[in-house]
Amino acid sequence: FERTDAGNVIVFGGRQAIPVLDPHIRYDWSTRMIQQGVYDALVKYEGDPAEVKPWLAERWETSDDGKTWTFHLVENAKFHNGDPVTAEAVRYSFERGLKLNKGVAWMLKDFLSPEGITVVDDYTVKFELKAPYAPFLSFLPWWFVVNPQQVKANEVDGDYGQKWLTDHAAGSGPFKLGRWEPNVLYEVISVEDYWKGWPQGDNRPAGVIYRMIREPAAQKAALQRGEADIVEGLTSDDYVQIARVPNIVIEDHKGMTTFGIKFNTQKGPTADINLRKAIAYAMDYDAMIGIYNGAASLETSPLPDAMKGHIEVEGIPRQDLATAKEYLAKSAYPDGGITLDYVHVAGLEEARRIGLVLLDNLKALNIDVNIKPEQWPNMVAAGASVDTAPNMTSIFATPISTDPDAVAYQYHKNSWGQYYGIAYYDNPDVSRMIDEARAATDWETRAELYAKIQKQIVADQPEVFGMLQNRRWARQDYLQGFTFSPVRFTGEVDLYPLWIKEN
Amino acid sequence: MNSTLLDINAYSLGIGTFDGPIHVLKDINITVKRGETLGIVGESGSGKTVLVRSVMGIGPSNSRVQAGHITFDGQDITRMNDKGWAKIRGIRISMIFQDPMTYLNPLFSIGRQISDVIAAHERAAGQGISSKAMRRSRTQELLEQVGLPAPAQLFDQYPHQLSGGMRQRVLIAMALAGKPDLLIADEPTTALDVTVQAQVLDLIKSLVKKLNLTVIMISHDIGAIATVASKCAVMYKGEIVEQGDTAAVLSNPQHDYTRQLLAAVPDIEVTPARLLAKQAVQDVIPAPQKLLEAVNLRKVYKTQAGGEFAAVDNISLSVNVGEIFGVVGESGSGKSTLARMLLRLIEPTSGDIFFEGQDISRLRGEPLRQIRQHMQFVFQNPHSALNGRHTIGDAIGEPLRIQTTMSRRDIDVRTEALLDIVQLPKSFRYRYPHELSGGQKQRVCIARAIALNPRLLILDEPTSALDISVQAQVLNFLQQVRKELNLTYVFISHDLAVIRQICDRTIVMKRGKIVEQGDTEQIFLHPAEEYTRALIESGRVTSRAARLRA
Amino acid sequence: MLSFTLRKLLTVAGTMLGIAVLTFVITNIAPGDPARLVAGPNATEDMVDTIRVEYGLDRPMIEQFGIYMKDLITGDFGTSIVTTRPVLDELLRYAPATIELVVVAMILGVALGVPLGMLSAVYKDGPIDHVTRILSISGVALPAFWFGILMQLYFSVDLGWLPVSGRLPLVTRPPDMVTGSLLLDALIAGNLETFRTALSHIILPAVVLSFPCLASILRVNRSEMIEVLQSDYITAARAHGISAGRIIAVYSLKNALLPTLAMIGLRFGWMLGSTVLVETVFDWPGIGLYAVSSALASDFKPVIGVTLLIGFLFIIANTLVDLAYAWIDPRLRRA
Amino acid sequence: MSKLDQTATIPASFSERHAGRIRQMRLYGHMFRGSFSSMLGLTLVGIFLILAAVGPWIVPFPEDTLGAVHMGSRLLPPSTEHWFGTDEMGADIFSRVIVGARTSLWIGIVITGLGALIGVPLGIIAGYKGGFVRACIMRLTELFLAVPGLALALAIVASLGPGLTNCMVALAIVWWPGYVRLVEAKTLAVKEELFVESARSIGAKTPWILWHHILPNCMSPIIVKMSMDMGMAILAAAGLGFIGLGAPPPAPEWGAMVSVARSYMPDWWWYSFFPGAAIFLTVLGFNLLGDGLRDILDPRSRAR
Ligand SMILES: Nc1ncnc2c1ncn2[C@@H]1O[C@H](COP(=O)(O)OP(=O)(O)OP(=O)(O)O)[C@@H](O)[C@H]1O
Ligand SMILES: Nc1ncnc2c1ncn2[C@@H]1O[C@H](COP(=O)(O)OP(=O)(O)OP(=O)(O)O)[C@@H](O)[C@H]1O
Ligand SMILES: [Mg+2]
Ligand SMILES: [Mg+2]
Ligand code: NI
Repeated sequence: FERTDAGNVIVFGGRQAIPVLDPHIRYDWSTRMIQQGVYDALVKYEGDPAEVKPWLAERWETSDDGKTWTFHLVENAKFHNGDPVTAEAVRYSFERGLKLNKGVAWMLKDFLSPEGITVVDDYTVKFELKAPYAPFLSFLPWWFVVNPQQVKANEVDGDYGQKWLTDHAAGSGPFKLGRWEPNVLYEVISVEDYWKGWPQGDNRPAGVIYRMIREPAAQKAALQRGEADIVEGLTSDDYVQIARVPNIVIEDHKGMTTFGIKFNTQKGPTADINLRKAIAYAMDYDAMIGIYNGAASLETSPLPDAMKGHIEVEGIPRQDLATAKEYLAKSAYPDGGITLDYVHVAGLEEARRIGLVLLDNLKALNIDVNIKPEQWPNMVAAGASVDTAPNMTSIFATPISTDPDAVAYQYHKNSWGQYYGIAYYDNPDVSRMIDEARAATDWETRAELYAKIQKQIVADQPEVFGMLQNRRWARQDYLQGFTFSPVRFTGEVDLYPLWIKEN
Repeated sequence: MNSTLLDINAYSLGIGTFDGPIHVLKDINITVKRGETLGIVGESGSGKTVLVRSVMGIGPSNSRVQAGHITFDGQDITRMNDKGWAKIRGIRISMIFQDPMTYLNPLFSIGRQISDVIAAHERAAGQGISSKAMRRSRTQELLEQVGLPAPAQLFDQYPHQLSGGMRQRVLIAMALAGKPDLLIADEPTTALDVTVQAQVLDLIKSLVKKLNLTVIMISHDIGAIATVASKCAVMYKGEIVEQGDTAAVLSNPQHDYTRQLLAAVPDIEVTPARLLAKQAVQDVIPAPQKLLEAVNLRKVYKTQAGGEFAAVDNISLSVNVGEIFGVVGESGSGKSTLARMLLRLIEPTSGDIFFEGQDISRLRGEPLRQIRQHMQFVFQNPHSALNGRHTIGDAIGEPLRIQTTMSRRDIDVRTEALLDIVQLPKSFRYRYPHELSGGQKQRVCIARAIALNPRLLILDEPTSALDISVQAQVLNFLQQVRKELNLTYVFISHDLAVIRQICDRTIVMKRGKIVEQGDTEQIFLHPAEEYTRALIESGRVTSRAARLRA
Repeated sequence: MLSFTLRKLLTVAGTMLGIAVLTFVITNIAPGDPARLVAGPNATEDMVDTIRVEYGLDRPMIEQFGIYMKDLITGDFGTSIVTTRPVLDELLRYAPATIELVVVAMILGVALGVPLGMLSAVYKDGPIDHVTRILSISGVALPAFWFGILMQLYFSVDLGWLPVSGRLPLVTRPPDMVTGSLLLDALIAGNLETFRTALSHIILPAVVLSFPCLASILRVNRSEMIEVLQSDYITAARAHGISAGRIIAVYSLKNALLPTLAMIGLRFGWMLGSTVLVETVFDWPGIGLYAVSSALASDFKPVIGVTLLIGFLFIIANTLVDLAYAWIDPRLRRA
Repeated sequence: MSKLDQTATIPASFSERHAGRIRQMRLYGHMFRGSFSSMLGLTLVGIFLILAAVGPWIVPFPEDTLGAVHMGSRLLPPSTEHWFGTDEMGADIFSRVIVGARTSLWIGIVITGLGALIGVPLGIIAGYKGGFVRACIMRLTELFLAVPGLALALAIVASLGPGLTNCMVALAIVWWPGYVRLVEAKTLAVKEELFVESARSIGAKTPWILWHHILPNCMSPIIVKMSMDMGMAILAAAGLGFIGLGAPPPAPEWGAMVSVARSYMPDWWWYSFFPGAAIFLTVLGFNLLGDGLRDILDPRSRAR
């Protein structure tokens, strides 16, 4: 950390830049981490298991048909420029998100139109959904509230202040923006009289600097030299190694990011379910855990463990060469002799290494694997059509809510063309059940449906179900207030409660 | 006053090479007394330059003295170190070089270079360095001394802004800066124009008198030696074969090589025997038949400054079958340009060329290639006219491979026959050009040119890059071949003695124009132009020196 | 003179246009889908389309090309999809860091390369010659990225002498921007402490970047020096009694410097290119880093912008070299 | 002409006929041996070529070069069993580095070969023809030279997608202008030589002159440049590999290895050290060799 006149400044070393801060446009982990610092939403995810906590909204009620949601706001919240956070600000923010049709819009746009949001009074706002939508609340933590006065003042050609909000903020959160040097560092400064107060009281840091350190080796060096207080993105082996260094603590928590090797279930050899099963049984699952040095757990269902409605599906494939060969014999390629493409995002180390494991394992089936690293945009472009979707694609998917729909919907036919729908999985039963579960307001009904869905998906094997990697950070032991919540993104940390304990 | 200044005693020098040491200088004995001028002649590569450079301590880097001493003014300088040289080099002994173009540093002004030399001398003398202004005036004084106009302006000029003659004068000024006891001049005039040569020689001669210098001068040109030097030494293959008073050596040569050398200098005064013979049978000559004719040829080049400059300006000529047609003129007068145009190697800006009555100035492609069989070119410099990466056999066979459909074997046979014609051993087929001497290379070039049995041969100063003794051989040989193969020659030269010996008709060129033309003998006996007279006069000096014994 | 300047300007403009066409074509051979990248992983097709329309990616390639060229002529380099900012702004933000790095590296390269080259030439084939040659060629052969990491580990992590990466310590406020170069700006502001820290940050990347350049400068200078030392005018200078030291330091150096200058011009462009690697290793926030991250995101307007900028700087550098040439070589001076 | 109708006499032996060539070669050999750095270069290149030729047959763990995974023996330090240690998948780094010589050699040959194949003819034509043709070619060349090679290659690979072939194509695209420039300058000089004019005067056509006279005389600098470029191309490809755009796994490519290994510094130093050192030594070898060749073949040529 850095000592300044105003107090201690916490340094976070991260590998990913923050090109656009606008909360309604971008929400990758580094961006969201700062957004969560400078903006407030109606509600916020906290704790492990994650729970939706009241934030700007102190309470809310739902109508019986599940279509109308009314939120009552706290009355002392104010934006950094002193304006109060009113119902109008909330309405405007949601309207902005929906109208811009970028970033977070996909979460609500099918169920909510800007007209459906009404200001009841200064501190009450009402949402009327087009249809009942059970996961509605679980998406709200991602919708931050901006100050309409400030945004409108900086509007250019009716762009809803997009240009301005790229590197400015109009929020009410615990931090306001400090220095903003793209690709170098991004600083936030704590707001002394934050309306919700500070959990660490007077220990509140003067601010946080998110510093770009791209190389893991440099990150590690920075951590060891005390130039960074917490870093993200070290290699698995580094975490093991650095854990032995005194004064350094590894945060290691079960996450919700699923990993699967998705088959193209419509075209090519992998359209053959027996081949898919054969591959799934040939895979060395322990090696997947080994790649993370044990900091991962195997998937027992398409849904991550921490998700509501998760069940452990029996008979999910584990390595068993005999079974693999049986399935292979039943397939159209009883002797193997084929080459399958395995595409992963270039630069994703773990995906590359799993590819190597796959290559090694499939030698037993006399199947050759062609590992192809691709840039993310190219990979997505190829995956957008069933004809160009590769035989196998490694996909990490992080659900943004604990609602099972967030993962289950990936197996709906509507997801075809999306990166997570790259398997082109087609089972009308499953699609129907997902739709039903979405609309149902009653949790019991939903839970039952999701159990069925999970079993059916495992039976159809549209992918090799991989593992859930743990979320890890390495931090100095004097950094206090670290909290974990599985719904957050990979590297994201809640900056709000952090503080430095000096001895 | 007549004390010995330089004494070279049984001096032998070897140069280490990949093949082992070669003995470049063998048992050299020379003494030079104060006030004397010694001339050294000898063929190319005989070791003249190495010898005089050894005297200055700037010989080849990998050379080793094998025996003998060099004593300068009583001091042994054979193996002196740099410190010792600092007091001698450039101060007591200084040197003028062969090529004024390359011996001046192009990046520094004339004045700067000379005053630096002055400063260096003052430093070496330990008197402290005089002020810039003083050096400047001293420099200008020197420049004036060597006869350069407007020294004040010249001071700030750069070498490229000067003509060759001026540069050589600057180099002389530089050499005189230290008021040397001994001045060495290594072929100070060979790179200069004939007319300028005489002036520079005169300058050296007058300086010798005025400053009471002791001079060693190397030259190819026996005329130059005879003009300047009182004593003379002849070098051959690293040895001094003969030395003594210039007049004595030239009038009564003892060594075979000296005799050969003198005999090889063509005599400008003698009416060639050929003409005497011809006069006898004058009436039988049939009406001349035109082989090549040029009408109003012009070649214009763009100059750097953007202007235009006619290298060849409206020249018309006609060459008859069987004759030798001469072209003379000083360097840069457009001789080579004209020759190239005649062969259509470069495009004339305007004008027409007729070969055997056919207009070839508009020919292109295949017909042009065909016509090339009949007219061939021998270039000025045999050293670069042969591709170093082809064997001699390849070089001679090349025209056959291009122009005929002969088989590989036939070409080999013909190549050997051609080698025979140019009097070279057949085994030369497998050699590379760098393994041949200049004269041999020129013969290869001729063999190559006559391979296709052409009717016309254009020879662009075929001997100017060769030693005099070799020149004589090549000239003889050319005349022989002409008779055998019935050729017509266009012969370009700046040496009037040669022209007179072999050419029937001649044109004299100056700045791209014909200033005089007609029967060769006529031009010699009654030159109409001042320019022609100057050319003839400078040729006479050499001839006269060579004919001393006659 | 005017027409000369005009012609020069025209050729520069022509080259720039050429580079723009070239890079545009190359980057669009097999276009990725940057819109998807920025739309986020869960975006629906119509959301991606929103972005495509906003950035004109939905139009036919030819039309995109036309629009880009038209904008370019008015000085508009387009907008980066990833950062949503005008490319020109970003170039102006990142270029000073790169230029500073390259210039410092170039100074290092010249300051070491020229004397070492001279030394090597003077003691040709001696032990000094061999040592400097092998060392210098090692400079060319060292993979910059690997060497950079090694230096980082040794000087920063092991010895702790120099910072690992970046341009300034975190809490140091950069001096007021005047030239964009932190070193100069710190000096202008009279802030010696900032200057010192900025210098300590630039040392490692500059050394890594300068190594190959040092090597080629050394090599050219050496071979030129050898050639010049054998030339006739140096022989003449020796014969006229000018001392060996002066011959080497004044006469030969100036002549040998001409081709070295040309090499410096060439190397300048090369260096600008290889900042791509060095900036990645040292987190140097310059245009190299910007180009890499944009290229990896298939965001090609910045890549074209960077290429144009580097091309432009390269041309400028070579024009300067030409001027220096004319200044040194009187033969090139026109009345 | 009867005296010409003889058969050609053939001298006794090969060595007699080629005495000149042989002496020249001996001279080259002598000069080369005399230079320590040239010999070092030759040795390094020799070792590299041998490894590239027989690598897969001499390495202790050939299967590791094809992507074998041994999760039990990850990141072992150098030992008698694993000379260079093992990598993060438990593969033997020694085997992978040795076999990587092949990939690198292939990269070097393809890039310089393609570069020369495109550049040399263009350069010769530009230099010989002059005029409009030359203006066109040289304009294009200058254009390419003004663009930073690595940045352009980066853009090409990013656009085509990573992979060895794309990487080589990209580098070849930025590589040829160097040859055009070199050959053009040389051709301009050679063109002025008398022997070219002499060939024209005997009626040789342009292709003949280019092939028999110009090209052989341009060969020395081309050979020197190609030797140097082998090294530089390997280095450039490794640079792309480092950014993540090089050979895909499991191909043992040095740049890609260093790229992966860099995150394992410094605790597992051997992982990046050995492939890095292999790049370094190879490039060093080719550069020293090129430098030595330049000294004997082309002493007067300017660098580059
Ligand atoms: N540095 C050197 N290395 C090897 N051989 C040399 C060297 N310098 C001169 N020679 C050889 O020494 C011999 C004498 O050369 P030198 O230059 O003295 O001849 P020269 O009489 O001056 O000829 P020219 O009239 O052509 O100037 C030649 O055979 C030449 O090849
Ligand atoms: N390609 C060219 N471009 C411009 N000027 C040229 C060119 N070739 C020749 N010249 C000029 O034309 C003039 C005549 O040259 P040319 O070579 O014909 O002279 P020359 O009489 O053969 O001289 P020398 O006796 O030196 O061979 C010279 O001033 C020369 O500088
Ligand atoms: Mg000589
Ligand atoms: Mg001529
Ligand atoms: Ni016959």
